[in-house]
Amino acid sequence: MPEPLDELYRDIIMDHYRYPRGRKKLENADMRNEGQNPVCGDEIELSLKLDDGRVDEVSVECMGCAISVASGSMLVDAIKGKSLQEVRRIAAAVKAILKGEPLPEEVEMGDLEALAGVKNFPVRIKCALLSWTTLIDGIEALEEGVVANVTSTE
Amino acid sequence: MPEPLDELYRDIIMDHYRYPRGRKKLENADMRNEGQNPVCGDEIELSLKLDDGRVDEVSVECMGCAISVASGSMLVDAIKGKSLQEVRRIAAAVKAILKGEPLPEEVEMGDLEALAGVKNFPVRIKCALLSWTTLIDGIEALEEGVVANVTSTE
Amino acid sequence: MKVKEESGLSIARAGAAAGFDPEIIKADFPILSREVHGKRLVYLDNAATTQKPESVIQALDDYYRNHNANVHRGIHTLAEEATAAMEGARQKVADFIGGVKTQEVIFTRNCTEAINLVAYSWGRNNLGRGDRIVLTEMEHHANLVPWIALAKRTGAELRYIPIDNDGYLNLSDLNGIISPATRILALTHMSNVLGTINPVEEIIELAHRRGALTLVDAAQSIPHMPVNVKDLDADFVAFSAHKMLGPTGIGILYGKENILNEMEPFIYGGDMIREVRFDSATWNELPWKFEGGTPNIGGAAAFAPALDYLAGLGMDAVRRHEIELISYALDRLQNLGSLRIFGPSNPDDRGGTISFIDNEIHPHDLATILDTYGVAIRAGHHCAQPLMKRLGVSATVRASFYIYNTKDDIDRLVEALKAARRFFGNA
Amino acid sequence: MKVKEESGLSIARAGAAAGFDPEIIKADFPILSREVHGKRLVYLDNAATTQKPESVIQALDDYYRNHNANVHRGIHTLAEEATAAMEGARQKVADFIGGVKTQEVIFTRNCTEAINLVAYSWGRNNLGRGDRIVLTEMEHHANLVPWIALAKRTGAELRYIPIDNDGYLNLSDLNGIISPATRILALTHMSNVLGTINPVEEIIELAHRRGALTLVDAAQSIPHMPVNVKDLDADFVAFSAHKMLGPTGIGILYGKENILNEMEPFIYGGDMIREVRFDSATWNELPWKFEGGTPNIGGAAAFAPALDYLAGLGMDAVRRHEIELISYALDRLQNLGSLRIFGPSNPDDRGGTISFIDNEIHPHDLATILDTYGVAIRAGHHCAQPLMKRLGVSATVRASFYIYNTKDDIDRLVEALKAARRFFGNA
Ligand SMILES: Cc1ncc(COP(=O)(O)O)c(C=O)c1O
Ligand SMILES: Cc1ncc(COP(=O)(O)O)c(C=O)c1O
Repeated sequence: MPEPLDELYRDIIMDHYRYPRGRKKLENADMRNEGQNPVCGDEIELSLKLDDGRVDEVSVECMGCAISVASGSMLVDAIKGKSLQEVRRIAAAVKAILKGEPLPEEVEMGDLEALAGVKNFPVRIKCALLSWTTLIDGIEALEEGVVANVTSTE
Repeated sequence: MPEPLDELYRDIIMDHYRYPRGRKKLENADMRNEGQNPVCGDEIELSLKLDDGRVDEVSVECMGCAISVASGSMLVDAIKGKSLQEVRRIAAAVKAILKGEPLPEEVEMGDLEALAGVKNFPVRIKCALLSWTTLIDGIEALEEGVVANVTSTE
Repeated sequence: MKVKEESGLSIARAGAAAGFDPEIIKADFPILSREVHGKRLVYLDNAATTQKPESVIQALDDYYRNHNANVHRGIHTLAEEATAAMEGARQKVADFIGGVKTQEVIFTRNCTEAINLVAYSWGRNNLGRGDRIVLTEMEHHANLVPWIALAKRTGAELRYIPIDNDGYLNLSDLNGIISPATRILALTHMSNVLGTINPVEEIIELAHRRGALTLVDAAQSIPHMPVNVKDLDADFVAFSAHKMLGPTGIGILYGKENILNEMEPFIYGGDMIREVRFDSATWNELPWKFEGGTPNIGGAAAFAPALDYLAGLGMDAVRRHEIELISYALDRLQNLGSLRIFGPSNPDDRGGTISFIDNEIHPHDLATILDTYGVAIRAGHHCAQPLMKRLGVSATVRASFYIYNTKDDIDRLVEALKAARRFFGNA
Repeated sequence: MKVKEESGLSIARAGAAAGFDPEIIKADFPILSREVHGKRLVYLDNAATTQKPESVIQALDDYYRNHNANVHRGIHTLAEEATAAMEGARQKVADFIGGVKTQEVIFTRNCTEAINLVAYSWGRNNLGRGDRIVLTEMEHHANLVPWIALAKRTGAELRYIPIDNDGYLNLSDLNGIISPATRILALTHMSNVLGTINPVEEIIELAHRRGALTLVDAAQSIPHMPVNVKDLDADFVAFSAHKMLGPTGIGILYGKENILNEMEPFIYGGDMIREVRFDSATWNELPWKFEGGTPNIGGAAAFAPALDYLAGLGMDAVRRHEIELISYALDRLQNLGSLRIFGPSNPDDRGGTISFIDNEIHPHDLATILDTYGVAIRAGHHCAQPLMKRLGVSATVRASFYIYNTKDDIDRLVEALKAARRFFGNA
């Protein structure tokens, strides 16, 4: 198997792809956002329940490739229990990883580090970003008082 | 002076350009047609009086370059006294000259032979043709019962 | 302008004489000797755009190096040469599609713009509430979205000829769908997803009997098989140069002269006018009436040798070659056992474009993996989202062939698909 | 895709360092060493289209030889490279015109199509009876006919800012012309006939105070002088690549993001959509919302080195060079005594484009005669028929300069004009 592929489809990614976390729909979500990538047809539905300003429950239903599904699944693990500010920091760190930029020290990435291999596949970066963009847009809409939203990324 | 230019602007052409024939407007023309070349802005107004199926009087007012003015002026001389069928034959012969094709034997061209130099200047062929196209279109319209018309050539 | 007809063609012509030999043709396409990820490029994305032979690349070069000028309005030598190059290309197009008049050949940016031209110039002035536009379920967005927008604008109604599960048009209710209210029928000659070749002549005939105009999206047919526009009897035919060896940025709208004459212009500006006053304008003659502004002159000049190249091979031979490739590809892909393949299974009914999905690997992942093996295919909705929904998928993988593809290329595709399976199975 | 920035530029850069040297620049343009009728070509038809430097010709070649693929939708390596070439070119355009956002840079076929885009997408949805469109008497048909057609369609009224006898805009009644009913002001930055550079900032400011949108036809300004689109504060700016060293078939519409966002799309089809259903569609983000269908990818890729070339010279230096040439040309042409020269006599107020007529020789005859001397100029109405009427002529001769022109070229023009006089005087 060619080497960059091994880097892209690391075991952690494949595991999240095969067994995505947090697929259960949330009733009465505090935030719900749909994302789609019009270029490739990937679609995602993402909801959050908040508790005292922190992420209590997360649901991600993603119809897409291994990268977008795995990224969405890792998102579920990564943001649970975090404040919205921490969530934004993690999202920024994910972007940094995907662009191959240095990580801000304080953020602890866990499985998300596995996304590093994507940076060698520029056209796949949007796959990895879809869930995160959908998340951040949803949070921003929430802060403006909107609960359900639609995000499109190019 | 470069040689092809001498061929284009032969003395006969320059003479017709400087002293164009038949500029006098005709009252009660049997056929009137306006022609214009939208690409270059040349304009012509052409009228005929017929007598017993033959061209009795011709008027050509041409606003344009030396070639279009000269061609229009030579037209006046060339078609006077001719039947409409002969007029068509002359027009066809002019086209042949401009394309460098062999002339039909029977047509007697007179000054019109001087247009032969135009064939080496393809973009100027429409200048030489403007009056002739306007003439033929006008005759065709006349045969369909129209007296005044507008022709545009590209 | 002397287009170097001979230079790029000689090899292929020799090939054609000795029978159609894609290996020899390949040598005329510089990009095909390129490597991708250390492997010889296998280019199977021809439905998106084709590669260009040496003669086309050289014609572009020659145009800008020796003849470049603006057209039509110029008297100087370069302007004359540029005009000759462009009008010469128009003549070649007219000949290539069956000997139509040059007035009927309009240069646009691409197939998409050609269809928009009709939707705007004819559609917006001729459609209203109660009128019907008929399309099919297998249209590319280019022949879908302009009509959706037009329907919204005018109040006209959209109706679709459905497809059956084998990827053919279902013509059983054609009489009902192409009702007397139908003002235009617009359909693809060959599906860019399913590969299906539609019986357009027959459908056009019915539409004409109903008094409707007809437009054929020939983006996928004219590059791949003999098409005589007069035989089709379509009122409009649209296609793109870049899908038939030509450069990007140039497309064609063929339209019947009398219909084009009745239509409003589309793009207003220089070259398309007869006379302009401060408060009114009158239009130039066909085809220039529809070509406002400086055209893609270099693109037209370089499209001419593309047409020469295809004519040199013969479109019958091109079609035969593609049937051979599809037959082989269908066989080999079916044998993999892991794919769902869309479209007709009879090679005679389809072009050299095959869409499929792997039951376990998403099309994008497949595309990435294949790319690392040097195999270029396309994954996605192929600008046919409604068709994707109809097929019950969000995306497919699409391999599409052209004159320079070989059975060996298909073997490389199959090997890469197998490797992907191994990889996704064990990773 | 690695655009070969250095190759074509090195010579010119060296020249720029040593001061702006058109002789050195000339060497970068292969066509300029061509002969016409046995004489070295003197190309003075730059307002129609400019010639292309080696780097642009090579970028086209490189694109088709090494990277060609369709953009945006592709995952394979070539598609990625083609997309990078195209989006890289967009970034260069955004930088070149003053650092705007790439979302605000839309690729069209040419300047004409860019203006039509606004007239259709904004105009047809926002104008009605009682609304006013303001233009000037010196507009090119590209910025005239779309508005005439729009006015006819919507019932809006057209008004013109007049010109005075020196070829300047007469702004004395500007307040009356740009009435509160004015919805859009569209005017040229530099006249392609008179050479006049208009005070667009000031006029735009007034129009904005009246609540009107503004469009600047920058086809003749952006190629020839520093233009910062943000400083102009125009809502739309349109221009063509082929008039600034780039290939044919590619133009630019700059538009303010918020205004573009509010507008309907223009060309409907692939790539410009977000989601398509059988009965509805939603639009992609800027700039792609306005770029339906396969774009002129090769053209965009080759436009990038054109911008590099100009940026390498510096637009201030380009402008200074042209002022020098006009000053010289005005002098020499005036001295001939036989010409009527149009436009401002102060070189600071005009670009490097001079129109004139000979009192005795028709412009076409002059063009033909000059061509036999190897001098390429344009004769005709220059797509500005209403202006021609205003000037009381049916056609003019136009000489227009660019970076590679020299005083020697102007001497050649003057000698040829003299010879024409001799010829028409004695023939
Ligand atoms: C069937 C069909 N129609 C139209 C198009 C649009 O072609 P273009 O993008 O060149 O306008 C395509 C290609 O993408 C196509 O496959
Ligand atoms: C002032 C002006 N506007 C618009 C245009 C139209 O440019 P294009 O033909 O490239 O669309 C031109 C060039 O002919 C021009 O000089």
